[in-house]
Amino acid sequence: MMIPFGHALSFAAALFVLGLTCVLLRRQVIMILIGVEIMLNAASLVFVSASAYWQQVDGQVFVILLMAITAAEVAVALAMVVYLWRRKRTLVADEFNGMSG
Amino acid sequence: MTTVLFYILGFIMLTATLLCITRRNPVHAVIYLVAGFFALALMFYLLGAPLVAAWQIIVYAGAIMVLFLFIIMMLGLAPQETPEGPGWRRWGPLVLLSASLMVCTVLLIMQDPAAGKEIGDFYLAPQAVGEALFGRYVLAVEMVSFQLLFATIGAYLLGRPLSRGEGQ
Amino acid sequence: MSESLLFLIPLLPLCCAVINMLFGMRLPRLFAEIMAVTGVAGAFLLTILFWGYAEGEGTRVVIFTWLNSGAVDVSFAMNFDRLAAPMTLMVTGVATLIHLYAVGYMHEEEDYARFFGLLNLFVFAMLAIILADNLLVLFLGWEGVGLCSYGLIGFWYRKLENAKAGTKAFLVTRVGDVFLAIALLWLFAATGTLNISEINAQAASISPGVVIALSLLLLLGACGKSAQLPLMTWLADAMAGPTPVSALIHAATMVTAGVYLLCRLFPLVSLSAVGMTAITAIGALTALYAATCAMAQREIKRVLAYSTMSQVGYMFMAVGAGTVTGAMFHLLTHAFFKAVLFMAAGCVIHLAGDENDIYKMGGMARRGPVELFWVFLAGAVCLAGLPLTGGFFSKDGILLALFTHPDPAYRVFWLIGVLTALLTAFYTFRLVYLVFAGEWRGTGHPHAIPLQMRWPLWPLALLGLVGGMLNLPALVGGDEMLHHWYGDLAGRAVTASHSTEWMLIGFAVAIVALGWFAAHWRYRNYRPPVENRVSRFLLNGWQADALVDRLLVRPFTVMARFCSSGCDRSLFDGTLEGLAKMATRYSALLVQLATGRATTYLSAFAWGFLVLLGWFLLKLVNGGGH
Amino acid sequence: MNAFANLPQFPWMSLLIMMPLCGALLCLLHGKRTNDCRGLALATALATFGVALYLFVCHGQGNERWLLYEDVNWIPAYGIRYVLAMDGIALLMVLLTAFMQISAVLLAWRVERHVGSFFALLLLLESGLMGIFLAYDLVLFYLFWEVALIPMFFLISVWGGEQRRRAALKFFLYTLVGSLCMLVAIIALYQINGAQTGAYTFVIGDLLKTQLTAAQEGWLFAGFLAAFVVKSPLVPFHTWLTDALTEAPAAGSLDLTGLLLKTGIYGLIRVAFPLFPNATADFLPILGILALAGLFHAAWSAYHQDDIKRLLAYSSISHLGLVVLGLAAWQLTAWEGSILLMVTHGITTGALFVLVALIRERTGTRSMQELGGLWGQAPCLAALFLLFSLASLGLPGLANFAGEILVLLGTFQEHPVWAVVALLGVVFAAAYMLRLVQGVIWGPAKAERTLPDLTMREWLMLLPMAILVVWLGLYPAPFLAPLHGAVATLLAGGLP
Repeated sequence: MMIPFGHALSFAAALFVLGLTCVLLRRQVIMILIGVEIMLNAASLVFVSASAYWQQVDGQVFVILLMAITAAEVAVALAMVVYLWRRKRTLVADEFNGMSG
Repeated sequence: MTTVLFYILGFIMLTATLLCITRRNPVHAVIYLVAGFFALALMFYLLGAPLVAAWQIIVYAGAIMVLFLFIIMMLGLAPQETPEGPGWRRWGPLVLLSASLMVCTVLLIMQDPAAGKEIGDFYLAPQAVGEALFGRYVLAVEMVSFQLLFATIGAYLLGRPLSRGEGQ
Repeated sequence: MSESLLFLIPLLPLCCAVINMLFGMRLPRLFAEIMAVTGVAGAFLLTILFWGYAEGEGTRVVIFTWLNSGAVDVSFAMNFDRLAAPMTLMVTGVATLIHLYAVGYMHEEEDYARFFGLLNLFVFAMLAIILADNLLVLFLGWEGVGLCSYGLIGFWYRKLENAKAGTKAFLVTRVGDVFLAIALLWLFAATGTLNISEINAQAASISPGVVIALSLLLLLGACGKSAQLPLMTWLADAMAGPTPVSALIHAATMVTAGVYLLCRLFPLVSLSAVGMTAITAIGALTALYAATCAMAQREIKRVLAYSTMSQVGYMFMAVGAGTVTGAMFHLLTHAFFKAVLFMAAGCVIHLAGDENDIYKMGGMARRGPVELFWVFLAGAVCLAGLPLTGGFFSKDGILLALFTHPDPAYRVFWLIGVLTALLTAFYTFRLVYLVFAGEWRGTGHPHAIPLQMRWPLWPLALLGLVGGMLNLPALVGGDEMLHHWYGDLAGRAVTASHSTEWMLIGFAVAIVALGWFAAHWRYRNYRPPVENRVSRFLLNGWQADALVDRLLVRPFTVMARFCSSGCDRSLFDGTLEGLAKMATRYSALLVQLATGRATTYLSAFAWGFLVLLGWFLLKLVNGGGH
Repeated sequence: MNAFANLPQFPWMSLLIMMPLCGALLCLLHGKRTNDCRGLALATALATFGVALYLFVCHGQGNERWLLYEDVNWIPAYGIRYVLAMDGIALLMVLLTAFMQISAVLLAWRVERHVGSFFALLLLLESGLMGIFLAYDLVLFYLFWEVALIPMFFLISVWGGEQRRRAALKFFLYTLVGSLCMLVAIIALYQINGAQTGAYTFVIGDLLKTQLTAAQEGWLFAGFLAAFVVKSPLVPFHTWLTDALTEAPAAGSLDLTGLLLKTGIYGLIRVAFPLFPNATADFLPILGILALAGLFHAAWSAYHQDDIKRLLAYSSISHLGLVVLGLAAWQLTAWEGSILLMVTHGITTGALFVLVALIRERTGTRSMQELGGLWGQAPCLAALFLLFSLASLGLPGLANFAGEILVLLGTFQEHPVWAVVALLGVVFAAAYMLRLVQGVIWGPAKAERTLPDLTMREWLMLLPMAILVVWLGLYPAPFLAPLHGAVATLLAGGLP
């Protein structure tokens, strides 16, 4: 396969920025979480391509660990979403401003 | 052949993601995202990581995204989100921000001498990954497993019925 | 008896004082009274018993170490020498009689334990001054006297004026004490010791300038306790205390402390001509000032108070003229007749039904026991300096010493002394006439005078009259006993030709006669007091209190308010609170950034990320691609 | 490895620190049973005092640099050692602490809220104070410095008067800023010394030999000074004290004025002066003038107060001004006087605070406007009030005079003008103390009330203090004796 390393990284960067845009643009908690997932996948792409570039196993190991952690994160995050929904009957992030100074 | 395929998959992935983040209906968004993740899984395969590709489909596209879908449907969120306020005023700067971030990042990546070098042929059998995981990285695996345990407990605690006074 | 038992002299009153203060209220009243009297009487007897130890160089007894640190090594030590012995005898003797008198005077008072405790403590403090071997012990007694006067003047504390008079006495004398303390520190720095005899021995080696400063400081210190000119305002107010206290303060103890101090340190003080002149000048001015004030007073005890001030001024003049004998002689005779006068005045006030104003008395000679008139008269003639009384000889000795002083400037002081003698005779007989002559003008009902208040007057009156025997001048066939007793401590020997002495005596007699005549002419028949500006000025002691109030007290209170409110509250706390308020205000701006919305934080994060990336990019571009 | 191999004797000093600490823990655990807490606290205080007294009697008269020394390796990685050292000065301060603590515990007998915590904090405070007086390792010193700070903060903020929050915060901010400056200086000194010798250590005795440039020395000295001057407190860093003393609960005021203030001055003597001799020499004149300014400022301010407690707070500042003046004179007699004055001031002013608390308990007020005529109502109380007031204004024969006259005698040798000016302050002391006495015990009784006189417990608090006040006034020699060697050493630069 003859792809420059930079191109793989650029794909990852584009994916990351898309995820970031989602996080910033969308107002619903669940969409924000989806944005976070996209960004995590961008990271995975970087790891995998780096693994291939240096011909090492470590990158892939990290991606697998990352997935496990993501699973944990999503479990807690979605539980929180449910909890928030039950408390406020809304998932618009701006409504949760209890930390306002 | 694989090179072209890689680029095609890349663009599919980006398009699907773009569609995902612009959908008003969360269900649609998740569906598009699953499509994007499939493309990503194939890219992983092309980059010599069959095990990761398989898990990407099974864990991510399969389990996690279904979990999202499940929650969305359970809460009945369907097409609820409506843009409020003037559209451009709100997302114009953000799109500009994202665009410039992207440009900066890509420029930075391209500045690096390693960026021009090509990724060679590489294939890592699942066995090798398993050996690494349960050999060198066994401690990390254990830690992650604990994390999963804690997450389970946390999710359980959060999921309990609300006690009186907690709800609005 | 062993000489180490000398310390019993001050210890006896101290022990009685402590016992009375701690347990007095639980003991039978009689026991407390007897203990108070025997404490002082015991000290008196012990002094007689130990008299022999005072001869020669005296006897030094070290009791125990008080302070030792580096070069400082101070012990509780006493020095029973020729100067101290007569003074001790006088103080304990007079105080014994005053205590007896007090038993009678205070027989209706319920808080007797405090009274007798303080009275005994007073005697102890005075004995500490007299017997002190070093300046620090002297200072202990010095302050102790101030404390006791504070407690006793304000004894009837329920009237706030009394408590205030006590506080005033303590404070004003404490101002004097500061000067004494400075002298003490300086003496220690100059000689390396606080022992009085060592200081006197080393006095000649101190540089003259320092000696001048030291003698002036000692003078100011003495002024405080002896109520001399700048620091005299407390004495007249001190009359607020019970009469035995006035007697004790004025006759035996407190006011004579200053004179005694100057006599103690005479070898040092006499080295400085400036200091000696200053002492004489202060004495002369005070004598005149107090005599003028005494002429206009209306309260019997205030007249006596000013007369005390005036007589102590004479003693200062004696010290200034260089004759310790003269000062001590007058001190002793004055102690006798002033004690009589005060105690008799107490009886008079009792008879007049607690009336103090002499214009509301009169006819006392017939109203009370007849002996009262005679003892009062005995005291009065001594005070006025009627020939052949004790007061006459002692005062005459001082005037002679002033007149014969080699420095011609002392003639001026002599003149002031003579003028004061004239005024003294006048106001003394004014008092006698207003109180005892004429008809009763008062309204009060007389109290009975108990026996204990009567008979202590007799020995004192007798002593006052014959007190001249102590130091009868050679001119009239005397042997100058006191002068010979003091020996090398006596200061300058006063010598004059017989004709000069006779002339002065004649002059003095004429002066006294003139004063008496004037009083006789003016007050033989009662006339109501004249109210004019001069009399009011004199009545208020030349407005000294108002002056002190304006010059010292008011600036002090203003400063106090400034420090407390101006500095602390406004400046220090205000600055800090201003800082705190500023911080709060600026933090309010920052708080607006914390909207509490996750999206705001995230976009801020993204913008920051962009800036970071942009910066990296810029660095790459500038750094030439790497 | 036997950690106790280099301990020649029983660790008495650790015992002094640990006993109150254990007592505090037990009090905390038994917080519900209030009577047990009281008894426990009293027993702890008494036992600590017993140990201190034993040390004073049996170890007080040695001639060595240290009467006792304990040295254990604590955190070797950073060269932090557990070093306790006791010289004559520390011995006196320890004895004073243990003595005052008994009164503090007895005074706290009537506390109603959170009894266990109150006693625990009180004992923790004692432990911290003991540590400050004994620590000879800078980290340990700093640790105890903060340990003493925190209980006092809670004592004020929980059990204090109406303005307690404000006072506690002020106290905390002032002292914390000071001590943080000290922490920075400690670390800097550690680094400088370590770089020079290669052996990183916090032990004061080893740090004495550090070579410092003038600028370094000045800055480091300033860091330590910030902590000590605020705690002492010198004008103009004193306003926290008046608020804190006024608002603190009675036992807290007692400890604050009697002990905690002394830590600042003790820090100067034990840490700042020996470590930075050159900077000290430059700073002494300023210190003397600050002390004089404080003496007068506080005396004046005291005269203007109506609240008795606030008046006493200012009188404390004034007295401590004299103490610092003695130190600034840098003379043996003056130093011994200063240290003696610290002790006597602790007792007299402490006793006055106790009495004010008792008066407040009985009459419900601390305002001189509303008080008066106490002598007729509670004569024993009034008599003791008079006694301690007289001691406080420096009457010869009572405790404070002994210290004051030594300070003045010593100061006069070096700086006659300072001594003379300070003497004027003595008159001021008389002015405000007599005003206090006049306002409280003389005059007509303001309200018709019968006040109970002293109870047994109150006699137990005050009688030892009264006896000590007279004893120290007449025969301070036993308390001066342990000082001679220690002060001479410190004046020579801290090295024997």
